[in-house]
Amino acid sequence: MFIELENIHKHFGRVHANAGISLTVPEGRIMGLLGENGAGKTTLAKILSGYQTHDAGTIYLDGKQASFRSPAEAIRAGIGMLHQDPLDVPALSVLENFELGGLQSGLRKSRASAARLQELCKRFGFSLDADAAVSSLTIGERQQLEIVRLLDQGVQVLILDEPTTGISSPQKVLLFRTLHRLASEGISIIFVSHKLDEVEQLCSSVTVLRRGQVAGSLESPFSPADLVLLMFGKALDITERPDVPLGDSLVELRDGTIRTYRLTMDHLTLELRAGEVVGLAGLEGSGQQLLMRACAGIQPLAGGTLAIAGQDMTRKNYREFARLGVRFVPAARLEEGLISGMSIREHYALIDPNQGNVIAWGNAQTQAAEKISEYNIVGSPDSLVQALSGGNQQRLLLAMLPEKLALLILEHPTRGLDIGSSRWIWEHLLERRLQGTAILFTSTDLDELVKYSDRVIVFSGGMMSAPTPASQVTSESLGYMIGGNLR
Amino acid sequence: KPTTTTDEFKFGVILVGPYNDHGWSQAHYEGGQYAEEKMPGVTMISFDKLNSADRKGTTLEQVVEDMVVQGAKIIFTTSEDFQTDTDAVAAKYPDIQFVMISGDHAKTGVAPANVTNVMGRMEYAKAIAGCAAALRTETKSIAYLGPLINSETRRLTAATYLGARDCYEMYRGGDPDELKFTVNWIGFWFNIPGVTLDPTQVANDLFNQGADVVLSGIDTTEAIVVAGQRADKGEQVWAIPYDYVGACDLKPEICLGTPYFNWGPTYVKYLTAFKEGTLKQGFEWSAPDWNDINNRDTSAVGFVMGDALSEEDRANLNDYIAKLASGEVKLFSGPLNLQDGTELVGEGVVATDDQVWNLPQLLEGMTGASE
Amino acid sequence: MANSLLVETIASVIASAAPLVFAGVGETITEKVGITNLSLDGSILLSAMAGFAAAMLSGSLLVGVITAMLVGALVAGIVATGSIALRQDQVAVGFVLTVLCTALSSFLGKPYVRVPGPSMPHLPIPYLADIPVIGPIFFNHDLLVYLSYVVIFGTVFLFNRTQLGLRLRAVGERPEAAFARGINVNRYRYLFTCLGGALVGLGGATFSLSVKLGWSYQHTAGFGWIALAIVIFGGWNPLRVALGAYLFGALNSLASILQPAFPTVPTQVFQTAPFAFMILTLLIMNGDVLERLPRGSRWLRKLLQGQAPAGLGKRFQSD
Amino acid sequence: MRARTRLTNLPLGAAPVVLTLVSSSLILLAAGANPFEAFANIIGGAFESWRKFADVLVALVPLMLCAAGMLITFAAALWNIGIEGQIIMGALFTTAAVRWFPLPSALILPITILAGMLGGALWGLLVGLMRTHGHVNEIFGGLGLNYIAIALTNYFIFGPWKSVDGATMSGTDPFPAAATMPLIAGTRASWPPLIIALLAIAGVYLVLNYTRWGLHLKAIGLNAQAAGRMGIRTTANILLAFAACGALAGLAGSFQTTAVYYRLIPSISSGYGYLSQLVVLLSLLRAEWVPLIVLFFSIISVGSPRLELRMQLDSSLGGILQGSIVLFFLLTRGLQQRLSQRRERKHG
Ligand SMILES: Nc1ncnc2c1ncn2[C@@H]1O[C@H](COP(=O)(O)OP(=O)(O)OP(=O)(O)O)[C@@H](O)[C@H]1O
Ligand SMILES: Nc1ncnc2c1ncn2[C@@H]1O[C@H](COP(=O)(O)OP(=O)(O)OP(=O)(O)O)[C@@H](O)[C@H]1O
Ligand SMILES: [Mg+2]
Ligand SMILES: [Mg+2]
Repeated sequence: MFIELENIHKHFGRVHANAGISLTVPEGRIMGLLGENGAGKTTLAKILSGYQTHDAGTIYLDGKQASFRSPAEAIRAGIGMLHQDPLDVPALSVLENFELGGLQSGLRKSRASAARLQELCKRFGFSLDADAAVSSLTIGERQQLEIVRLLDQGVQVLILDEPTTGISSPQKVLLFRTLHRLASEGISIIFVSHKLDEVEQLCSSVTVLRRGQVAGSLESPFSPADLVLLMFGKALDITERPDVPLGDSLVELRDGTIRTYRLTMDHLTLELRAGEVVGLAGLEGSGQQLLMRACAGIQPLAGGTLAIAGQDMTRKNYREFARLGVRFVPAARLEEGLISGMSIREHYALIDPNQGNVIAWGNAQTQAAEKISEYNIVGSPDSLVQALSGGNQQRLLLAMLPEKLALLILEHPTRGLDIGSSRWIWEHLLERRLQGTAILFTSTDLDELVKYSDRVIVFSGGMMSAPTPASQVTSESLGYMIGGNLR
Repeated sequence: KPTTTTDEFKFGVILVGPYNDHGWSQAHYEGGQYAEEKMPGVTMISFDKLNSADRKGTTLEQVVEDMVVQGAKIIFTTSEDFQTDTDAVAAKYPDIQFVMISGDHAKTGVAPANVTNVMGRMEYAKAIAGCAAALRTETKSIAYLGPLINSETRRLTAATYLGARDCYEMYRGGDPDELKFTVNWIGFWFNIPGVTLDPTQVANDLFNQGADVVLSGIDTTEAIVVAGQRADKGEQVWAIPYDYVGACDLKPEICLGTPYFNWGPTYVKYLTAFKEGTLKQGFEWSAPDWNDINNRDTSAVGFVMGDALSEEDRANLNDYIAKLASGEVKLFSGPLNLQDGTELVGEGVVATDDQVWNLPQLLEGMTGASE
Repeated sequence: MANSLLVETIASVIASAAPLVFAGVGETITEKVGITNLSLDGSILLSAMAGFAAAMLSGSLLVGVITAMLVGALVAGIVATGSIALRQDQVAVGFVLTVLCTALSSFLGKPYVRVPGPSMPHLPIPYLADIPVIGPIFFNHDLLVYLSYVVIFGTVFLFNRTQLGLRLRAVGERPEAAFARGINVNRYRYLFTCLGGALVGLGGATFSLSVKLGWSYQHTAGFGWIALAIVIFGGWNPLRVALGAYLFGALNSLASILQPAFPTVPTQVFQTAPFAFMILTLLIMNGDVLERLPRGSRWLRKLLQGQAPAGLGKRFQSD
Repeated sequence: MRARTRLTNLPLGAAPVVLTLVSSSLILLAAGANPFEAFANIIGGAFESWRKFADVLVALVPLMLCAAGMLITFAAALWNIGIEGQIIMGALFTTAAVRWFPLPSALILPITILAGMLGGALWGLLVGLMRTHGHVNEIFGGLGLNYIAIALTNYFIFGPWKSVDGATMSGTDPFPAAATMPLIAGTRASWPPLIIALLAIAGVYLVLNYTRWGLHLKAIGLNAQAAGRMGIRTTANILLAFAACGALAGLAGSFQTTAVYYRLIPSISSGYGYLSQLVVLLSLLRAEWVPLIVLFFSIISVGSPRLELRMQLDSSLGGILQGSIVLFFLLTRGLQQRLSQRRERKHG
């Protein structure tokens, strides 16, 4: 099936998210869809797959006009979408999720469904346990489940929105192989991503969006540099990471134990020096989050000692860590970092260091306005934080950090950000090193780890590798270690 | 001293429960209606459910005030619960006459001059009820669904127990000590969810524990309703409701009878005395009219026989009533011990009115809490 | 008294817990689809009153039961409309309805207070009722009590064995995902909220037509809250919710049985036992107690643990 | 365009009141009563005399104090349904103070106030602790504690503190005159509670709108975890909010004993706790609206028993009026929001 879009428009209030997009998706090929944050990629994908309705324009399937009011209608027409965070039901089992697709009525026909699931899995080399709870699967496995579900429902067009964030390299390899195979079977694939090398590797054509419009299309082969030029309208200069002399020992974790319901980690040892950047690699849930939270005083240690700047912090809470200049920037920006429902000004009133009993709203206003311009945040002091885009939320989180910090702990600092924003954020972070701030961060982007860290630590199933100087690893060797070969 | 000069005046009746509760409050309400009927020109203003569960935030004083605004000259406060408040309000309204039913502050001298007390000698009717239960029971186990524990309820429960013993011995020739008599208190005169025990539940549990006659001491009808339910299931059980003359109608075929108050004559008596200016402060404990305890116009308390009584039972009951009337049977005659074993009255002695009115505990032989 | 005290007591617990079973399972269905109907304490009262009044006026028990179910469904429908179409806080709407329905039941129920009326006829099931012990405990009741068994097992069946139940659970767990699979999320929510409400109404009817015959003010006050709590206690599993209902029924019974044993404790205190127990179980259910259980007792944890539907209380808009 | 917007807004603003009047009129007609007479009786019941209007002030005090307290917990998105129990514990502690310390007025009255606040605060704290440390939703924890507070009161009324005439539902023996609040001459209303209630609502208004604590509560209510990351003590503040609300409720309970009933009775809270939640919902959590709504609710509460006296109607009509006005308010507000959203989308 081939798809033609003609002059698609979509408004969100004042935002013109899709401003007259026309493009063609060829049958049986993999098309990349690129663009900076907020370019309108997800919006377009959702319109195509029935999650959102467009305000104007026409969709043609195999030359016939079509419009969908719900994902179910789109699926019936043969278009299915895979969301970045798989849109499944974690509380139900794999089989139940699979069964949910087809809208039969009456009694469940579990045996027949199980057989179909089995067969599809075998075809693509997936191994999914039908009775496992989806909540126990990795993101990659959940993606696989979604793919087989959509295929079972007979989709001819598969749209994947940033599918490679959060999956392991073997899973990525498997995913790419699957996509190639589907394309060869005549299924059209739209692949949305920020990772240029993946697009280069996978796609036979690419369309770039900028500010809701098509900025251009390229046919394979293309180079990342071509893509950058199309996305931003200019080449981005390569920032060199300035070397900073490391300071005194700042964090000393000795023989730490962390015990949670899911995971127990023993004999954790970590030493971090002022001005040092340490990157943590590993699949979600391998223990890196726990280590970071322990270093921030959020996750209590069940054993061992932790000292920061020479002070014993073993049984202290986050507030006391904060007093020593430790800050934690969570990945879940709106869940853990910012308070949706409150404006930027209110956030500044909350963190105002001059803690009087009566709020100094004037101060908060000036502070907010200053930081907004300093950090290029698109918004005003009155903007509610949930109305900011992801990139701007991340900027605000950084803008709210105090000037002087001893230790900055960041979960996925650039997750979901385009290359331009990512670079901006890292420039800012690296600058802080000059004042002796140490940085501990996680990322699923192996290149980011290699590029910005002084040392890298790899986690796998609660085990922690010895810190390795970043100069001695490559993204390939990291991928290998993440898979469980810590040595 | 409060009086009235006209034949036309209004009286207030303040009820603790719903006016149609088939129990204590309805008996008062109908007493008031009887008085309205007998005394042309005299009209009743009533207010029901005055208790802190049904009427959050409404006080006796507010109700009295409104009744006075509407022209009430004499007000009947019809629950032991109103006693303290009646004293306080009466002090604020010296021009209004109060008839406080079931209290004794006029006797003890606590009440202001415009408060008088009256109560019926229900213990006789209760003894008759106990007698009926003893005549019928097969399991030799009788249970009493009690309200809250105070001297009035102890007195009535004890009278029931004594009546049951009397008749078990006299008419069934049994040893009264083998008769089991259990009291379970729900905590108030009627069910207040979350505050009292649920009387439906308690009545069921009493039957479950082997009783086959449950007598009600509460204002409402749960005992007979539950007994009816169980009888429908084929169980051999009976109930004796309380307070209201028509209470048996709920389930006549398992009803052994109802001891009830007949307030009409008392209301007429007090309203007439008030009109004529002859009402004096006092404490009256009105006996049944032994000539005919069921005379609507004369007897303060009565006992209606229920359909579940056999002819023989009726004859025995009538005999017992006659013996009470003649004084041949004296209810609280010794030897009687209290529940803790201390002596109430010795052999051959009859307890005084004061002893009976202020009964401090249940009697020896009864199962249940005394306070 | 052919049967022992224990059998008698258990049998009356089974019968007297039937309203709680209906209400608890009904609310479980409602919450499984993602809506909290907090109005239970009021809607049980109103439906108990309406059911009794309708049965009395029409002379037909069936009319009474259906009226009560309609009332329950209507109240639940207001909760659903308020939270889905009008996007108001479910808890707020539910709470207001609790107050409103309680007042309505008192006002409209005034003519029916303690008036004798119809009740469910006793109906032992032939043969089954004669089985020793089991018979008198389970099969010597009325139709509504048997219906409570049907509702328990029917709901288990619905949840686990039918397509409809699977979709219902998906809607409650993750409405976006259900929507993505072509399920009309809000239609499901309306439907099952009202169905749950109808069962709550059935619970009310059972009160006034089978357990505490007739109507009086605040007839069932407090039971709605207990029903809401046993949904948590039962971990949103209909079977365990029913178990919770029987447990609370037993506790209620215990209070009156224990009274003679503790004559110094004022009777009014016993009435609180179920509520104290409610707090205790919630503390165990939700607190860290389960986490702290020794490893060997994992089965106990599994038995006691329950997860609220992830989408409970979350509004869903399709765009 | 603009004119139409205003036109559609205006009727919707009055809608809850109109809908309440219409629906309750229908209910009244169904009950065979004349709606006009009923409403006239309610208003008349509250305004027929200065003395009667003073009863409105009597009802206003606990309602205002509880609503002020509820505003604090609602600010942190906590539903303190346990406020009934907190009123009761305030009354219980006050009664204990009165019984234990036979002191002259000038000494005992301040003590009763403190005792009431302490009782309420402790009970509120318990709800808070169950929530923060036992993970029990405050709605259920609070409800359970309400019933336990009732049981405790009953235990004392029917046990250790029973009246000399024997235990009854009408409560303990009356307090000595020294332990009763001074009255506004010729009425049943006391002036100190009234002044304190007005101060309380004003204080809560200031705290929630102008102080850091108010902002912290709001932050915790919107996102406790993020608030914690910003250095706000979430646990401590949640507990503090419950304690503060409990203290105000306890104060209400204290005044119920020292200024209304002059003793401890089983239902000392009179349901003001539940009613105050309706008040706060209707105020959209804005303290400045609370006094007016409380006045309105008090008028209904004091006026409706007259329905009973004059029309043989059940006074629960008052509850119907109070409940339906809030329900219709919530529903019409939702409708209004949807309409304006739709309009925005059209002309966006
Ligand atoms: N539901 C919505 N309501 C309001 N604005 C929205 C909504 N969805 C998207 N937008 C806005 O529309 C624009 C396009 O968003 P979209 O999610 O399509 O971008 P994207 O290209 O997928 O970006 P990213 O790379 O960050 O995923 C953005 O400015 C975004 O803020
Ligand atoms: N392990 C954790 N994971 C996620 N959030 C946490 C964790 N531990 C604490 N928090 C959040 O951070 C908040 C702050 O926690 P912290 O223990 O520093 O202070 P607190 O509990 O608010 O204050 P107090 O000193 O009064 O106990 C917590 O209330 C909670 O919301
Ligand atoms: Mg996107
Ligand atoms: Mg803490």
